[in-house]
Amino acid sequence: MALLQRKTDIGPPHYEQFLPPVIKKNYGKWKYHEILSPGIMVHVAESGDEIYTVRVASPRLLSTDTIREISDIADKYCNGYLRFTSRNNIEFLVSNKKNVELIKKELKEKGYTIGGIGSRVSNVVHTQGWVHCHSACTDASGLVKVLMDELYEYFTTKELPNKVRLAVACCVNMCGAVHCSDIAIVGVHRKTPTINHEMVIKLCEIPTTIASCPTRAISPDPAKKSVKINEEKCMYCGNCFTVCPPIDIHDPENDGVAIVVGGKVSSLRSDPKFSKLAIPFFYNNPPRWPEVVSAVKNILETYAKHAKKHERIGEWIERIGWERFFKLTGIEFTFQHLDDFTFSRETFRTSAAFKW
Amino acid sequence: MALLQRKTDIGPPHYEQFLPPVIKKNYGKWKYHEILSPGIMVHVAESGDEIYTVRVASPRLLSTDTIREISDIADKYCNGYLRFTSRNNIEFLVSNKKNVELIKKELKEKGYTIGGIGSRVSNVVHTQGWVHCHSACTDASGLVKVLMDELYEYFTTKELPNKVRLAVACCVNMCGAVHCSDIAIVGVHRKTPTINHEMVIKLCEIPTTIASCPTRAISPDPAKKSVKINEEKCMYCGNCFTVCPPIDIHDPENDGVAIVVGGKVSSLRSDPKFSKLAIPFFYNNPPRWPEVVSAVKNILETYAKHAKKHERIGEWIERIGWERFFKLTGIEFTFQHLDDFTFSRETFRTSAAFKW
Amino acid sequence: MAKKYETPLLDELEKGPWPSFVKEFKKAAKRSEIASDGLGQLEKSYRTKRGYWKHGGIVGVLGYGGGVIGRYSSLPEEFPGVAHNHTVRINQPSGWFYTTKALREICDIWDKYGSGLTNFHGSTGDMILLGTRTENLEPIFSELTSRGWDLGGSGSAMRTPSCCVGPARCEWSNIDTLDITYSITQEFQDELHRPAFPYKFKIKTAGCAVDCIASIARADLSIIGTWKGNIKIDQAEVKRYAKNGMDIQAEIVDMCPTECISYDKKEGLTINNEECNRCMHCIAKMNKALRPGDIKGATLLVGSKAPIVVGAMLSWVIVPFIELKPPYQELKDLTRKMIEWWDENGRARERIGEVIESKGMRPFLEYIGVPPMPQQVKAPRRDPFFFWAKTDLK
Amino acid sequence: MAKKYETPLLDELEKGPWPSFVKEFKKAAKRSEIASDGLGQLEKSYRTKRGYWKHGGIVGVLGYGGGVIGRYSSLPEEFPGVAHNHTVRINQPSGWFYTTKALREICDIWDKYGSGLTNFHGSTGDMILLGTRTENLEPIFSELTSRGWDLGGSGSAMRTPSCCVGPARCEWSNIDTLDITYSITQEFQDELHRPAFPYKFKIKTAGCAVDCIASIARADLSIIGTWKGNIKIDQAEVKRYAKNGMDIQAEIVDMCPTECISYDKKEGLTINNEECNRCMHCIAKMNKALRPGDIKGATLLVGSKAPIVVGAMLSWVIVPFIELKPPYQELKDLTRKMIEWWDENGRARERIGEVIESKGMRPFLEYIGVPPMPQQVKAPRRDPFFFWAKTDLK
Ligand code: SRM
Ligand code: SRM
Ligand code: SRM
Ligand code: SRM
Ligand code: SF4
Ligand code: SF4
Ligand code: SF4
Ligand code: SF4
Ligand code: SF4
Ligand code: SF4
Ligand code: SF4
Ligand code: SF4
Repeated sequence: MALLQRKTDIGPPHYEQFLPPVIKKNYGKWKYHEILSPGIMVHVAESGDEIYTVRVASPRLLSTDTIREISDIADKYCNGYLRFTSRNNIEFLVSNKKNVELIKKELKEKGYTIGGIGSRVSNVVHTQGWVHCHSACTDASGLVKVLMDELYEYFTTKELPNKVRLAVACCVNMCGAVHCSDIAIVGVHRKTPTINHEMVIKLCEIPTTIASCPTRAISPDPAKKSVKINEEKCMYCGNCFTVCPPIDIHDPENDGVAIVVGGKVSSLRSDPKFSKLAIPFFYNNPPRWPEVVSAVKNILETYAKHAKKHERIGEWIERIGWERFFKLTGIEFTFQHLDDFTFSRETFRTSAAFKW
Repeated sequence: MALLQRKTDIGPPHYEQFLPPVIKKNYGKWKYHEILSPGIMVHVAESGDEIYTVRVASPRLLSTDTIREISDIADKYCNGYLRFTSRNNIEFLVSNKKNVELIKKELKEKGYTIGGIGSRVSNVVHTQGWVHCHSACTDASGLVKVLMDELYEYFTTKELPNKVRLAVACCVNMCGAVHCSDIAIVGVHRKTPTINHEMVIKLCEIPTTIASCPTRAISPDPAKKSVKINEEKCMYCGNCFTVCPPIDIHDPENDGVAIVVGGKVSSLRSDPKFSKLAIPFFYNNPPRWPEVVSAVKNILETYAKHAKKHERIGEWIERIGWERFFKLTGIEFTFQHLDDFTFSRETFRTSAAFKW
Repeated sequence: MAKKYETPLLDELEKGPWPSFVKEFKKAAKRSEIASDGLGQLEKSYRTKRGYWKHGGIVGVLGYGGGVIGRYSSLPEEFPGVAHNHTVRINQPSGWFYTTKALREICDIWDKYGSGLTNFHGSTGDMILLGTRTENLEPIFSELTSRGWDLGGSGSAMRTPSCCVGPARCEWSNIDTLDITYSITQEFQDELHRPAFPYKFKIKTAGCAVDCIASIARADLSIIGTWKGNIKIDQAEVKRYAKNGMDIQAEIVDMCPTECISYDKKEGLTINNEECNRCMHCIAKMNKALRPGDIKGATLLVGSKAPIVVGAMLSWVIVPFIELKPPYQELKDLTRKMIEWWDENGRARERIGEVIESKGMRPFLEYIGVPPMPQQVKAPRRDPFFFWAKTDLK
Repeated sequence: MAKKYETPLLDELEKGPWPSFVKEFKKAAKRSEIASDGLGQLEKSYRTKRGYWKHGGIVGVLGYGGGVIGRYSSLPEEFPGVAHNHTVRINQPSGWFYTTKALREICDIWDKYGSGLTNFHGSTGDMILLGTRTENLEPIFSELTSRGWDLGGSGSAMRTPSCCVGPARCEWSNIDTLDITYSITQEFQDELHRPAFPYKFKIKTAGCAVDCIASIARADLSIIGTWKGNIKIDQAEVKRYAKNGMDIQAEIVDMCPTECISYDKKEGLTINNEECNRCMHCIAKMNKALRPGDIKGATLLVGSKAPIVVGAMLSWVIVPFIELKPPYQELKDLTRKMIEWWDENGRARERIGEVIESKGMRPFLEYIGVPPMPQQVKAPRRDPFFFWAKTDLK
């Protein structure tokens, strides 16, 4: 057993040992880059040195088999160097220009998907879903798969006015960056949780449970030595369930997903923005959620058709106005779209100027 | 006694009887207008008829003597018709073009100030102040007088990029439209009110008093059968004083005024806007508040110098950024400028893009 | 009357070119003790930097709960003339049009019973008679009403509605602001004179989005005229503007918030009316060349108010478009429904906007029977804590 | 291992061109019961439309309070392989650079002790090993640490910091994102491994305002590189962009948020750097022609997070400009002060941004010793309820 070598608090290995030599040499001295194709770019250093990046789609959920396979490829063409991106793509770091075409060929042969660079859809930031999380209202990996099957060409070839960042989170904890994505899917509940009072007594701290509720819907139920929920106030966030599992929020009949749009995090042109509600609900329809996929596609393509070059989805919508967004996409406006949370006041229209 | 004729609920007299014949004839059929000079405009009807308006400044607080005097003038040149504007100016309605020069001459001779039309400063919307209100932290009429003495030419002649709406309110009840004005002065307190407990018992309803506090600073003081105020939470709004006068908010040592800027109500170009804090405090310095006057003038003239034609103050500031506004005006940025009320979150900067 | 007080500080405010309220005070003080003692007390305020008025309590006229603001000096021994110093609010005629005859009538009454000081006008719109004693209120009221005038609102009541000059002298008015205001004022006489609401309720009417009455900032119900259909363009006049030196590209095209205007020297001005949000900028700045479209109506907005207690609010779009023709029945019915809902749901001293904010827009809309529309929001909600009514779940 | 479950629904997700996570599952399922039972349970979830995982409770390795997410099936009889299904979070190297040697090392350990399933990477940045039993945690930990790897954060602790690729492969990075992240991670090892905060605390570092790590949306402390000084222009390259068909007026000039760029075919591009807010648009879209200025540093922003409980937040500018040179002492000290203040003022499960919002920005700034600056706000406050400290009154 290797247990003798157990250490603590050593932190991650130093990044330097993982950098290809050309990067070590030109670290901090890159001059410009050029996007050569939807999945290949070159960065040129002040020294004239170059590094080619070949980006490949990843389902993020990888078996060790696949990791070994990409390692083999990286050994062959990248001297054993590669990286992952902040959106979970794989980047092969090719120092030798000649290898670019070769690695491309091999990747294609092996069925890898090259793309995601430039003004297009890149990989979908997402979360655990039914694969691993107790909190999930839907499955994240499945939604990503069916979405990207449909939007495949927007990753590999087609151009859009700007980058479109997609995300999926399986509950309102939003472990993905759903709250600031161009288009995102978030799992939602729609009914007040059921309470297993006996288990509450055993497993939960009542004050913590009460405090966990953002809308103050939970109050003590002294008779039952448990808690009760005011249905009028509950917004089904599931926060109570996280701190007190016997308050079960799951309800296959009423759980599903919402689509939010228009978020961004970069500061280019306009301030970072929160995503806003586009469509409040779809029933879970696994394995391929066709209604959700076509709704996302509709939004994406309406944007592609109407936005100016370099406009992100949120910028486009703010320019044309949300009333026009609903008209162009044909999405129905419902009571759910009207904010009723803390900042509702700031969302109501305070101007006589708007479009029909 | 005329008491026999007492009537109730008759409402105001019908407006029609007060309209000059040319207005009655062309009611709703005006075609265009032209601003002939800073205080004179003509409206032309589809019929070709014209009505000339000669606008004259008013201190709003008028003696019956003055009302009789302007009535005499209106009789002479306007067939006895005149009106007041929503900013309390007097408008002489001249149907006969020939009378325009004559009335102008007489008004000048009698010392009236003609102006306020077009892209300039018009009259100052204001409130009662020490003249009449129990709630006042300052005097409104006095501030208006000293401001307009200084900005006189911006009413009578000088042009600005657009209209500049000034307002003065003597307390945060803001009976003027301070909260949406280009530049406004608002009376503020700075210390927690003092409580006369004996009188509280006599005069005040405790629950109403507690409920009146926007920051929940007031709580019952069962010992004294009165209330107490949490100094940390009190924002000196004076609301408690209004519902319960023995909680006295007045404090000549610490009362004064703040200047807010950038509000507007029209929907032209951009949405109506709230005024925002420019300068948190000036001591009351009657009779002429010189520091306040020069601060307002500085803001006005910085705007005049830098804004684009047709930009309102708030539009100019939003284009250049508040950080630039503070730099250009040389106004110091203090802790008071940082919002700490309900919507503070929405005022904090959430972008890496800002100016030095 | 002889001069009663030295007013060295206020005298400073007789200097300078802007009309002086102190001069007005002095004129009235010649005849009225209220005015002269008011002046004396004001001088003292200028010296000590604080006011000396007491909160009014309830004074008024028989059968009315409002229209008079009670005011007493806290120094009645020092300034007996203003021991009582009440304000009488007279409901102004729509649009503040007067004949000199009418003005003199008011002056006569006021010289007889009051200080001779007025405000033309108060911020809500009333004609304000500034300073009288309790015992004069009934006589004043009789004289006024017998001559066709009535009191305005105060307290937790409908307040005196007011409006912009509108069709009387403005080419942009999409609605008859004066008539609407008159008609509504008559409709709500009882509510105006007998406070029975949770708090005040103000109505202001503007003929277009220019909003010369600032309705969007200070009316519980803001009625703002608007139109559907194309902006009318007179290309000859466009040319004239260009000739007279207007930089049409910079002043009009580039400032259009929806980027829906284009200009070409030859073609003239083109507007993509589909995208226009009717902000009024181009029309206002080129008023001879451009005119609003033909289908006239109004937008109803609800909820604006001054900052206390929950912070200032602007009015929110509730009904994007409504036709307004006499007798304005739909408007009146809707207004009553709004007030009813507010009355049922609001606590004392809560304005309607505050109640909508705290109870949510949905119950309000459902009660008054208006469906959700994207025109009601700047943007849809962000945080995904949607509420589902039982009826929303199938 | 033989195929254990029919998965008709999941099989549908092997179809289509995008890489299939089901295929990954099946690969691992060939060798691992955890993976195969995981697949079985997932198929059931797809059938019944609900998850079957239980909240984890506390599992972990000796001396650490985090780094492992405990997870149990709620159907252990039906799917014994995932009765335990814990996640091991491994702190990734800065910028997610790896050698294949390192990757294989991890794979070897994981094939030995776990499901063979991973996430490359988790949303916070960790390498995630997905699915193992409690008894394997200590061995895995020993194998990892003996080879130079350590666990990442979980629970109410410092979380694994992460960063964009930065100077390693990006021409715009104003700071050494990789080194800062490494240095900070080492500095806060104790806080990372032993949860003692009110709630989680995340740090993310981006080299510029493009923010390729989304730090402004999901980090309690967002470090974003920036510069002072003029944007460098290569006019020859500007010409080349024009020649290659870029509409510089539309794509660059008209999209500059501060309107500080002008372009003229002859003169080329001119930037009024005084007014530039360094948004990165022009640089990003003309990267060969434009480069950031020379004085490098960073903006520190605080407070972003996901919606629960008070709604989503973006980070707020706290320190507009700070130089960041090794050993980053000022940054570390400031970070400690921020955490200290949060710790003293926050309740359990309150993120730092929530505490700042509820206690006010002022006490926070005063505690960490940063003065108020207009750069910290989009706009100053509106409602005039200013707070005055005793020290503010003279
Ligand atoms: C590799 C990566 C950083 C990393 O450390 O992993 C990266 C790399 C680059 N980004 Fe990024 N960005 C990466 C995530 C992001 C993110 C974060 C995210 O998506 O969660 C953002 C913010 C998105 C947002 O605003 O919501 C991001 C917004 C941008 C932008 C801004 C686009 C815009 O106009 O708003 C640019 C500039 C551009 O494209 O012109 C940019 C530009 C670039 C450049 C050109 C920077 C450079 O000079 O090398 C790099 C390649 C461009 C490309 O992929 O098109 N990168 N980039 C990330 C790749 C993710 C992926 O696999 O697709
Ligand atoms: C007489 C009056 C209406 C009334 O019923 O009394 C009025 C009358 C006109 N306004 Fe107004 N406005 C009047 C108060 C307002 C107000 C309300 C206020 O100030 O409280 C506003 C909103 C201010 C704001 O947004 O904060 C107002 C914003 C405008 C604007 C918008 C300016 C802008 O670009 O934002 C215009 C259009 C313009 O000037 O191009 C305008 C245009 C006009 C026109 C040209 C309309 C017309 O075709 O007749 C009128 C004369 C113009 C002038 O005075 O320059 N009027 N105008 C009010 C005169 C007040 C005064 O004595 O100065
Ligand atoms: C006379 C007038 C100011 C003026 O000099 O013109 C006025 C005077 C007073 N207002 Fe006002 N308000 C006046 C228009 C306004 C306006 C403007 C408007 O109506 O367009 C506002 C802002 C809009 C709004 O309603 O929010 C306004 C917002 C307030 C408030 C704050 C209400 C709120 O919900 O925030 C109070 C406080 C209160 O109601 O207790 C208030 C209270 C008062 C009181 C009654 C003070 C009190 O608490 O007893 C003042 C009596 C002063 C006096 O001694 O005469 N007054 N008040 C205006 C009424 C004259 C008229 O009838 O025409
Ligand atoms: C694994 C991961 C999602 C993923 O698939 O990548 C994840 C998974 C969980 N997150 Fe998360 N969060 C993960 C990144 C995030 C992020 C994104 C980030 O860190 O950049 C966020 C949004 C940013 C933020 O922190 O606000 C995030 C916001 C939450 C929240 C809401 C926190 C809040 O203050 O609003 C919770 C709820 C909680 O803490 O109880 C949460 C809770 C959870 C828990 C621990 C569920 C729970 O309550 O026990 C999930 C465990 C799932 C599982 O079974 O494995 N997770 N979580 C991510 C961590 C992997 C890693 O270490 O790299
Ligand atoms: S988003 Fe919710 S369900 Fe999904 S991983 Fe995060 S906490 Fe779990
Ligand atoms: S689901 Fe959310 S809103 Fe509903 S009771 Fe639980 S914590 Fe409260
Ligand atoms: S603003 Fe305040 S002090 Fe002035 S009149 Fe209104 S309530 Fe009175
Ligand atoms: S002054 Fe305002 S904040 Fe202070 S106690 Fe009175 S009501 Fe509350
Ligand atoms: S609001 Fe419109 S209609 Fe009324 S006066 Fe102003 S510009 Fe004319
Ligand atoms: S009214 Fe406003 S939005 Fe419409 S065309 Fe004119 S400027 Fe543009
Ligand atoms: S954030 Fe800036 S420095 Fe970092 S990778 Fe993106 S563009 Fe480059
Ligand atoms: S960085 Fe942004 S603000 Fe600065 S010049 Fe470029 S586009 Fe304009």
